[in-house]
Amino acid sequence: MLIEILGIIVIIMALRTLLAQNREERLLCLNVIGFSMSAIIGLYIQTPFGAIIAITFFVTSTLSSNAIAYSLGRVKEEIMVK
Amino acid sequence: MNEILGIILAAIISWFNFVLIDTWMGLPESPGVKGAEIIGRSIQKRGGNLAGGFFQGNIVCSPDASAGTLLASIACFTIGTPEGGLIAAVLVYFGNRLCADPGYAGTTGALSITAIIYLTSFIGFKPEFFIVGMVLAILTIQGLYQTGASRLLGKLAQKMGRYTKIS
Amino acid sequence: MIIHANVFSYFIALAAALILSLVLRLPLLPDKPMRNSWTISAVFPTAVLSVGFYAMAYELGYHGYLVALITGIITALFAKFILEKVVPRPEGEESHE
Amino acid sequence: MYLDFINLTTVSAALTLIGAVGIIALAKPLDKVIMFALLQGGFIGMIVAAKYLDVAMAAAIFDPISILILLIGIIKINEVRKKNQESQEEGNLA
Repeated sequence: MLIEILGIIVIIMALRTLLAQNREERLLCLNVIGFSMSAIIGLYIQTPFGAIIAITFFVTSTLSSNAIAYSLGRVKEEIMVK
Repeated sequence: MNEILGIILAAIISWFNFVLIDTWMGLPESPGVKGAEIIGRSIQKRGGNLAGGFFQGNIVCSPDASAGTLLASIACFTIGTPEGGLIAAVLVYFGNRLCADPGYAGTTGALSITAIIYLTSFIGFKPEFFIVGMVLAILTIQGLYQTGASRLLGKLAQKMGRYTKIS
Repeated sequence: MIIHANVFSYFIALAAALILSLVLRLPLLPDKPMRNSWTISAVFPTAVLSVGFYAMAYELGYHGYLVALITGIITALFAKFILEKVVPRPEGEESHE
Repeated sequence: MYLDFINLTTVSAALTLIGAVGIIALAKPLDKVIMFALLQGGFIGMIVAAKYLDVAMAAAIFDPISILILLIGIIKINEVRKKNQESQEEGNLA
């Protein structure tokens, strides 16, 4: 019952990330996926090492979205090769 | 206790927990890192509030009281009620310092949700209700309707005296 | 309501860390705009770290008052001498590229 | 009931497939990096569903390093292209 609710949230947010209009909205939806995936990992592995993996996964996913948000400001407009 | 009712009550409790602690620790006041400012400007351009945008950007860019609430609930579920929350507070502190943040909001959120889980376990709440409730609470802020949520957060920041001075 | 015997161990760890860090000349509270200061003080993060480290030692199977005392002393020394090198404060925006 | 069909394995597989579609379909490089972060979440979920916990730990630690290397490459190549465009325009004027 618990994992099913979280799974439906994850799939809806993934589709919204794919179909979003601009890039910052994509980043906010990606954050929700990080939250709910670490919750599913904690609920699925019911041992102390599961909690350690959930904490590590959450902190590293936050670190990568921090780097992405920093380089969003650095790269103002992207020049693409035709 | 009924499962659905417990999840909804836990969602309301954890929403108030992390929003009040984050606002009190000054997240809407200024962008802590550079990425948060870009997200706030983008929210403002789409018709939202600037202070609420800074709040959402700070949640994305470093683990704050929201992350403390979720991780302390997970650790209380898998390790045990008082010990798991304390271990999660230490790990959240190191994660905060890795992301260039002082780390007050994360540890305060983790310790307060540990106390709440310990007190509500006497009336039948389980820690897994708080895990699902926290994901539902973060969904209402970041996922469903972002500009409306930023306007609500801005109004709350103005009421608590933490409104941003940057225009 | 039952008070665990374990609660006294947490208090011993917390008190040992607080007293030893005050002896080692760490300030009691952070600087005044308290929510964005970077100083390492006695209440935050030394007390939180000591309680958390004792919880880790308890989960690994080491119980008792003596373990709590040793954990508090080690945490105060760690916060005074090593913590600034493990997690340095960022200088500017260039540091987390 | 269809609700039995949702567990960790199927959710992670769906997440990986959506990430792959996003990497192929979206045009700009930073969008591709965002969808790549989504794919990594699904990948770690698939490893955890098979209970290889040590592999999951290593994958979770090495994920932001790969994203950092990709981002540094994107920033550098963007600066090089911008400089190249400016010099080309100057050459056209001369």
